[in-house]
Amino acid sequence: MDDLKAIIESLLFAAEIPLKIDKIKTILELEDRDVIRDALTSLAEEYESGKRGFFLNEVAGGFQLRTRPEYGQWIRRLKETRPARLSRAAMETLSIVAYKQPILRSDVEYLRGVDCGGTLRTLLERRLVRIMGRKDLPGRPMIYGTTREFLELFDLKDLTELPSLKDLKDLGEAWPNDST
Amino acid sequence: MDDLKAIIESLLFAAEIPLKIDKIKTILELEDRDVIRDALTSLAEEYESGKRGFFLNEVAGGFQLRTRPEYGQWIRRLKETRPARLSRAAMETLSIVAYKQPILRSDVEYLRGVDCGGTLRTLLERRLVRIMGRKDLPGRPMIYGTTREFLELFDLKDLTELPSLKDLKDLGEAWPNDST
Amino acid sequence: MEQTQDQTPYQVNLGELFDGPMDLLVHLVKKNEVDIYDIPIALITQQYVEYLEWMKSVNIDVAGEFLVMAATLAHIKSRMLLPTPEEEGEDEDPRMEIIRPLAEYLQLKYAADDLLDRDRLDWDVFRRADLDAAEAWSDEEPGLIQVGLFELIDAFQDIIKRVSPKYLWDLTPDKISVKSRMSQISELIEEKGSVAFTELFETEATRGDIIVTFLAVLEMAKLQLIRVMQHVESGIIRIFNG
Repeated sequence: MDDLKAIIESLLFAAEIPLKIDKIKTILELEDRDVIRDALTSLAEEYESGKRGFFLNEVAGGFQLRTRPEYGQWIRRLKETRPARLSRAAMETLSIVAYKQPILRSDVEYLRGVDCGGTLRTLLERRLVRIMGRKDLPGRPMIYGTTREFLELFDLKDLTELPSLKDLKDLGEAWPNDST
Repeated sequence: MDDLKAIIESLLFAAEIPLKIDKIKTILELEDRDVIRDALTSLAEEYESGKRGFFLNEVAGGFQLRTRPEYGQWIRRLKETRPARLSRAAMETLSIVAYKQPILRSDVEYLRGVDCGGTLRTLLERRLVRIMGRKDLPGRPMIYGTTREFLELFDLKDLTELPSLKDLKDLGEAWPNDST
Repeated sequence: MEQTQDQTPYQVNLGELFDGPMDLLVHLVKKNEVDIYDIPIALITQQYVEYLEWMKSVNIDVAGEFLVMAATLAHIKSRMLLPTPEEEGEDEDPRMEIIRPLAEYLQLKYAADDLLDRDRLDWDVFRRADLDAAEAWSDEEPGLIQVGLFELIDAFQDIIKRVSPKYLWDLTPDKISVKSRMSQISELIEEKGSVAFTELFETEATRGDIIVTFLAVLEMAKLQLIRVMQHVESGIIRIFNG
């Protein structure tokens, strides 16, 4: 593969949105759009004849590498098993339960200032939070706490290993020279 | 390209984090790890001999497609967001945590001779360093270690791949970089 | 990653020029081209102090740790001047007090450089753009969760910042221990249905642990998370789910 083609391939690979020919032209400081178009055509043919895992798709006025549709089933499996992240809302709710347990939903909601039914349900389903019991109040509201899975997720021996707010405060502010 | 190789290529292409052989095995419901390893080796050789825009990198316990280092200059032009930088202080702290982990903040500070709370916080925020637990000492100080993201950032398969510490007596005139 | 070189004159402090006293020492050893294992301590001490003096004269804030190092250097220098009593002739070179940490610091500084020389992600090499990043944050995603302890405490701190300080009760170690014990007891009862009061103490080692367990049981009873029952005949106290 000649250098220009390889460089264009690397740009296609790293690009977040479909790459326009003009953009490639600017990045590589080329005069000629045709050279780029030829390289793209040649890449597309190569992917096709080589029957690779991905192909070159002309889309939304640009070019983008995409996995072959016939492999969609495998990719979906990959995405299903991908370690998910917790949303910010779930993270906040979880942290309140972790630090303030045993705690009532109404207290979680007081602290977060929003309804937490949905995030608590998510956390219950993921077995990070459990119902420890019911409080002797009108309506017998449920009391929430964390689970063994919670400890495992964060690799904690027990709740005493949770870092405290003081630990975090002791670290001070992030170093100003590091642009985050 | 045979189907298995192409499918593995498409998985590598779509994966967000380095893909472990076991993960590929599960997704494709294969019995045999060797078939996968052979396909990966063959892909790696193809990328190399074909001098493509990307290569197969063994990193952080898995495999990941990455653009060739010699094309970094072009990709940086494509990516308009500047990569977050680490200051010299943060790099020093990070290398101490990497080599001496599990390590306490006080030990990092002993080695650097300065307060490291801010740099540790920066590194925690960037997910390059993590809290591993607490030490059974007065005040129950937190124990720090590095993350998968650290391995990914510096192209390391695992911690044993960290460059070995140099014997200063062999160094002669070479000095580490500093601002002077 | 590249170093930040710009230092605005009115904001300078020594910590920005040197990342601490060790860094300044490395600079001096390097400038004088001396062997780190045979540091001319008088010369280096003199230059180190001169440096601090100069800093002060141009109104640069000299942090405490730089002064501590100056004192250490002065101390080593004075010990070098003292005649060694013959019976202690095999005493270690006083300079080792500074040479050992300096050598280790240097090694790790080199290591940091070695790391930066590698093919760095998002600088030398790039992975494919994470096109589904937004989707990855959804609540609906099943499966495992990838999250760190720092994120957890960080989230909690954000909440604490938002709510009134009167809600900020102190999480002292004892209080946390009780909470932790409560969680364990609760798991235990969930598993077994009920547990004998004495069972809770059998594995306890220290007096502190016993108190923590006792407080946990009291608190749980107060919150009606458990029911404490005593057998009329045997006198055995058992704890049940509330």
